[in-house]
Amino acid sequence: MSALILISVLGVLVLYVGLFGRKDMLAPVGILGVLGAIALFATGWHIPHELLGGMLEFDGFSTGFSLAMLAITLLVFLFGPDYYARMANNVAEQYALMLFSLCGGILLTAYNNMLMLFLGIEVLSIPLYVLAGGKKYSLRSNEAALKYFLLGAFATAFLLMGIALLYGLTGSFDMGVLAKHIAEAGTGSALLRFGIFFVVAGLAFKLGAVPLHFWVPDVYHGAPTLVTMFMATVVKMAAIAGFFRFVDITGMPDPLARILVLLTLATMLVGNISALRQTNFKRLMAYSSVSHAGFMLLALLSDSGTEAGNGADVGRTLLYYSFTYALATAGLFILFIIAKRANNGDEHHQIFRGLFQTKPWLALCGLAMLLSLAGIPLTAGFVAKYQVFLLAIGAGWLKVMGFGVLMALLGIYYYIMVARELFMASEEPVTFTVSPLNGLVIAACTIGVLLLGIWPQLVGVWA
Amino acid sequence: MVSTDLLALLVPALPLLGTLVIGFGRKRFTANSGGGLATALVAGAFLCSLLLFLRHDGGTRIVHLFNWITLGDMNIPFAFQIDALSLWMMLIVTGVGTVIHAYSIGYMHDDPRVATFFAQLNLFTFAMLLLVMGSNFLVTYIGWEGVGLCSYLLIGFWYTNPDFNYAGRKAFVMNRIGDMGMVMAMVLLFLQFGTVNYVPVMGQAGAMSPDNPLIITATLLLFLGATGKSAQLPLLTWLPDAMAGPTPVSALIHAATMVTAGIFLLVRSSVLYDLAPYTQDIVLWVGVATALFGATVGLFQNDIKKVLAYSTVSQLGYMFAALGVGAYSAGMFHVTTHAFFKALLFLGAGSVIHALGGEQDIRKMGGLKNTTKTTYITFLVATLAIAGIPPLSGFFSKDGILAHTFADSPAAYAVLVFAALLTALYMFRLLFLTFFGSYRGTAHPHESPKVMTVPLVILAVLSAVGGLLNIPHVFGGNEWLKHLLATASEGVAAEHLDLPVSTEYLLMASTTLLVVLTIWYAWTIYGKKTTLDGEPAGMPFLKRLVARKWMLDGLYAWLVEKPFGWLSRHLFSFGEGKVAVPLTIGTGKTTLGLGELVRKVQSGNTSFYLFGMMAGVVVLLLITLLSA
Amino acid sequence: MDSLITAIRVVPLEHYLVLSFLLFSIGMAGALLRRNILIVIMCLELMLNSVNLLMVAFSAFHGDAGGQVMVFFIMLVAAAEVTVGLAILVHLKRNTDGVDINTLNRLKW
Amino acid sequence: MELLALILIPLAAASVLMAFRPAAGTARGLALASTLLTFVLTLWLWYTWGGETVIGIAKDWVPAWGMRFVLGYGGIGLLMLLLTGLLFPFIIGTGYKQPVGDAALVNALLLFSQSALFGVFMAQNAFLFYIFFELSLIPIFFLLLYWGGEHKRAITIRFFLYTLLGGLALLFSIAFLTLQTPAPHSADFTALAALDLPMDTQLWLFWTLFLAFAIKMPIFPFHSWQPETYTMAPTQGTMVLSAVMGKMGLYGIVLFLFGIVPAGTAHWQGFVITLSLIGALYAGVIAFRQDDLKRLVAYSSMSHMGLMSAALFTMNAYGISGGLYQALAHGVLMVCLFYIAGMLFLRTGTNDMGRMGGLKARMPRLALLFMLVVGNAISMPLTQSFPGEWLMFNGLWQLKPWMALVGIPLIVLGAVYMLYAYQRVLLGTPGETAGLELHDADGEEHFLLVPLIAITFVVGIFPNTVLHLVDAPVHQLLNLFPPLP
Repeated sequence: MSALILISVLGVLVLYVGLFGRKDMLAPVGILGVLGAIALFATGWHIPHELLGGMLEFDGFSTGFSLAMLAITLLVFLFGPDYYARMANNVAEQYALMLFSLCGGILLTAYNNMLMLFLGIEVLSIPLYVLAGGKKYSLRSNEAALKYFLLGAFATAFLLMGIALLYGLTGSFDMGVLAKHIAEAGTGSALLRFGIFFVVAGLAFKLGAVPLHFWVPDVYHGAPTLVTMFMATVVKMAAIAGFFRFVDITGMPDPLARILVLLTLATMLVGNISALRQTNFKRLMAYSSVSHAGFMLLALLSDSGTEAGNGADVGRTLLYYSFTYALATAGLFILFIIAKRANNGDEHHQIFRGLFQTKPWLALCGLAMLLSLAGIPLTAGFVAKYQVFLLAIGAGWLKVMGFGVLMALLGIYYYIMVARELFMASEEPVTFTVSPLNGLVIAACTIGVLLLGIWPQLVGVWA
Repeated sequence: MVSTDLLALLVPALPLLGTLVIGFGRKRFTANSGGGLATALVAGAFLCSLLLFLRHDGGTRIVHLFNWITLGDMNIPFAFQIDALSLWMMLIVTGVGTVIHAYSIGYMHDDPRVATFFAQLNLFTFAMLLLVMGSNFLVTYIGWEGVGLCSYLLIGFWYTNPDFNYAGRKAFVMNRIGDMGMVMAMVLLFLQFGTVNYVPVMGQAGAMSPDNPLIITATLLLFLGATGKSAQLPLLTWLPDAMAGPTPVSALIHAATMVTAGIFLLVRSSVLYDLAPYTQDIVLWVGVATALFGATVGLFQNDIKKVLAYSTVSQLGYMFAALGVGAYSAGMFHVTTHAFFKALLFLGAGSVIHALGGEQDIRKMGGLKNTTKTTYITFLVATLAIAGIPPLSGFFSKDGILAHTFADSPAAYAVLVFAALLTALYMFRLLFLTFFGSYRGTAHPHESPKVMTVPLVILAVLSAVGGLLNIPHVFGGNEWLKHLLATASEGVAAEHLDLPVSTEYLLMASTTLLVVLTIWYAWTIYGKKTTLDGEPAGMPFLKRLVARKWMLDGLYAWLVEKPFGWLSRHLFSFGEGKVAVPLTIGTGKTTLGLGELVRKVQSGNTSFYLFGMMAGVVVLLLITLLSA
Repeated sequence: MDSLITAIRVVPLEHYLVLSFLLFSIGMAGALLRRNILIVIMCLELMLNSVNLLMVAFSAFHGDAGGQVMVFFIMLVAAAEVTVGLAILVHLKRNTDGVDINTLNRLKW
Repeated sequence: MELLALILIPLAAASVLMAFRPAAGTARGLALASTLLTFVLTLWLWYTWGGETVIGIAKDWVPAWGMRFVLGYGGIGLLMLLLTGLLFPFIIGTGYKQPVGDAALVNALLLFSQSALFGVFMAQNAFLFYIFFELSLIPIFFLLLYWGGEHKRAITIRFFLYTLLGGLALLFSIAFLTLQTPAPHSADFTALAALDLPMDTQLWLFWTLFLAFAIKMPIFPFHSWQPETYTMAPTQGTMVLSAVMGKMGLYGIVLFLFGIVPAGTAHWQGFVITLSLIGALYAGVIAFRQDDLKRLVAYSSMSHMGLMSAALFTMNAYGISGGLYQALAHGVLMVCLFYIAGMLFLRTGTNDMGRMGGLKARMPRLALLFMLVVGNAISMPLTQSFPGEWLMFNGLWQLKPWMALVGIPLIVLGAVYMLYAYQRVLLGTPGETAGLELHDADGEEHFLLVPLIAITFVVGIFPNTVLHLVDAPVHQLLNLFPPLP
């Protein structure tokens, strides 16, 4: 709780700092605050506690996820000053909104009550609508924001409808009650089916699962790259966390399983296939995020509730997966921004050409992160996928899993295409300028990816 | 006193040594030094063999060198088997080999790559010795393949000529076709008996009942190998082409030694063949057919070496016929005498070619008996020998075969006699056209140097008196060679010829008479020719057919070579080009195309997105509800 | 208060359900079909409010206040959402004078 | 410890090359030194090997999923280690006369792959095996991408994806197998071999496993990546691929299929052997009409591989031993052939045999070397290839005579295309190459080829030196197999 408050207060604080025009202080304050929050969470480690009369429940899972999201936010902030260097004013808002959105994310990792679920999602989303439109005078930015808003609101409606129905069934917003009801009354009633269905639809939207993925490519494409990066990482993690909590507490009743299978298959297929011929890096990353959502769903699919079964493992896997995915993605986005600047604003993946010739180590970092996304051994991405495979097989989803393997192969294709660019010579000489700090961030991501790949327990140690 | 094992080791070691020394020092060796060394080494091998032979006590001695292939219960030693049979072959190989080596010094004197030639010739001798000395099928197979390779190299010795290269390749590949049988037979025998050593294999096989499928299969497969090596139907067309090689090569490899490997192999495994009458019949008739084939085609050849080549083919046919009727000793005897007179014939031919500066067409020869006297006389001796005029060696050996065949199958006998007459005919045609009449060429004939003529003389003597080795009882002989070989080969020991003496006399007399008549006939046609216009046009069909070698080459080209080339081309252009690779690439391209398609769904239109979301949700809803 | 609840309970629950579904569908249809973004936003509001209706009905029938609390939250959040939405819309209007939803098609494929 | 060294030495050398990018000479020297060091190490392992399975190092990695870092070797693994150790110095040495590109980079990549290959052949844990299995691929990917021939980009991607498809299938199977082991799960081969899987599982598991190795070797009809990759890859890359990496397939078959799903293997045996033999003949026939020397060698390699896998799947002592023995012979052969192809390319600037011919007159020594190698290629007795072939045919006949009879034409085909190639390249009269200034094989080239050819003959005359490696292990293996129907 204290951490939650700290973060929201921090947001306000940042706004004030901005008010006093201390642009240079924004990032440091933010970073300090985030570090503080991390510290608070770290102290609250291993101590499950409830808040707001059980509406929020901070257990190992939510703590771990919150920490991971904070860590990624830290990376974003570290890169922030560089990115916003050219932006004259309203920089404070950017940081503040990210922090607010982060609060929503943390709510999603810990909610125990559908009211909190709803609030979490909204608190997470609304700042993002604004952030997506961060470049006031860029049409693409506006369009992205508006699309995101419209589609988001639409999905919210679904979510709410679902919540309402479930409420109608149990007469309470408490997940525990719902779980108990399912356990006792079974899954017969139409209210339950519809309710679960609509809630899942709402969650799937945030996660960017097919068929509710339409916003992902456009918004990722249109939003300012740093925001895209934030969405692709922190928001993703929050969404999967929220999704997991819902599935886990309800203990995967049978209609839910059926929906999830379809979602999983569709997401893996569409996400990977659409990425094949994508040459705009931001959109490529968007599709890649969809496809990874698919793999996370596969893990989720194998969940059979914490009480009954492997919930804890699934949670661990999801955390590992989303965190490593976020690390690699964050690093790549920073690399992308650097390359984009070097090629005056071009966003196609050819902009990476010549990197190996001029900055070999940077290229190697990029390679490592791409391979991680592709799931090649000795990278975290590989271990993550392997865990997912293990879960899926353990839960007996052999065929779905076989399909997943094929899709993973497609995935490798488009990541390798980018990797290939990294190592090709560019037609005309390009100069990539990397500030030490950025280099540090990228290196951090790479090291993280490799370290977690070689020593996976690093994440698995909690709970 | 050198131990027997060491001697046995020396026999193949000396030629090998020659190969290495001459081969690596080929820049330094001249014809004389290199040739001299090579000859000396082979002569040394001959002496060793001779020593071994003299020491030979009629037993079988296994000289075990080391374990070659050992795996689990498989143990294949690298060992030599010293017994009468191998000793006899060693003597032939090294003896004739020595003579031909010496001859080559003169014949190849001016060739720039003479050292290489001798290295390869020595290598051949080495391989041939392994072949005959091996104590098991695999060691024999080493030599078997080795001689094949050497013959490939030596046929294509003048490698700038594509035809020669082709001939070499043809020889090797046809041998390989035979080798398939050889290998399979070895595998079969090994899996049956758990060993490939001759002694135990023959021992165990001897205990088996005759006509059992295993033995028949094995013998047939072995015979396939033999047909390849010994140029029997249907695998014989390589031998005439092999004449592309230098003449000494033709003499050594394609007349005296390598081509008799098949006969050797069958004699080695005579036990098996005695157990498989079916196979024996096949061997007999293949031999007979080949004998006839060679003789007929030989009639129409105008290249002096080609004539001899086909004659070789037909003589080999005789030998197989002998094996077919179980007359192993007769076969071996003919191998021996044939080695003498056919080597002599080739060397004589070589001498003639040498004398005419490379001319090989007998239509451009004639009247050489005055200019090249030694060659002429020796050649005459050989011709008489091969024609089977008593008391020359050929008479005895051929007669042995005929007698046995008559006892076993008169039909085969008739054909063989006919072939014998043809032999006389084409041989004397050759002789007359070459040495009689008047010279039709343009070169300036001159007798060859001593180094070439001396070998001729030696061989002439051998061809003349070689018959003494195995004089049949009817002449009060004791069939020395047969008794010798009987110690080594149960097959020979089991031989028996039950013909009344009178019949035998009759056969010999009649055959000889017919032959003499044939010779006279040949004289009338070819004896006094001064000019020669090729065969008269409008030959009858049969004649044309024979002149074209019974279309055998065409048959192969049509049945094997063309289809194979076609297959190869089309498997590549179709199988790979149209199926395998496109399938892979196609899969990839389709997937990519699909990706392009799916990507286009992202139309950018918000209403459409909203609709899509709703539609998707509804579809999901329906599916989940319906599947419930 | 109780009277209100009893008044609500006069109408059977199904009717509320159906009604709110109808509203929801109308809203959805509008959101899909209308060109003018303002109207689309209104339709979205309509969808949310249909949910509110449902919530209230349920809370009445369950005799549980939670539902009504939720309704307040929904209104709140919806207000915030719309504010943001409108702000963005204003920007769009500035940059491209027009609120036609079909103008939003720069980002595609 | 020395096992770890085998992996670390090349890795260290490669890292040094990557980091400091020394000049060509230094780079090659360093690479050569490290490979020679590893070679000596493998020889030492051979010398000290007592005939049992040695476990050098065993550390927990991720116990939860049965991932353990276990290195060790039995006779079969040792054979493969020897192969890798023996061939890499020569492959590196190739770079002296036939440089590929930036020496430091190329050698670094080669060393990376060597390190990974050592890992593959020493891994005693399926998961570890898989990791090395995939890692060995990545260096080749770059070799191809940077220094491949025409269409290199497309070919690289195709090759990479095709092989990865197999890899993923393997991963899938490993994951499945691991979960079958009693908790706490273990992916150690010992644990997996102890599994007694139900027949129906084995039936499909066989294919998911086999796919990986069939693609690696490659076996018809999974070969379509191979010819063009071998043809277009830089010589050294091709050598690694054909001489060593293909053997991962054979090794994997023995390790996984025989060790873990013997019943399934026995069930599919006939089918797979038929496939392999068809492929062998198919490739042999195709090789005859090739104009591009490298492509011809590629097809000949495929033909040999087909025979080897057929022999392995006979699942009897002769077949398996023969196949494994032949793996070594084939490795040496491939290096020789591709090196000679490289020498010819260096001089004539082409791989097209139609444009060569008549070279023997000007390059007698090269001709001699080529002839000796050809002798090995057509498995003349007393060369390395013969005992292997003899054993393999024994194995095939022992299983089903017709299999041997179908396979035996290979000895003719081999002679046909090899001698034809020899003739087209060296014999006859000079064609378009007449004008070229050609120099005969020089000292360095002899320095590289002669030892290899010497090995061919030494092993051909004393094959037991190699056979005794596989003898005992193969017989242990045979005990696993269900009685054949």
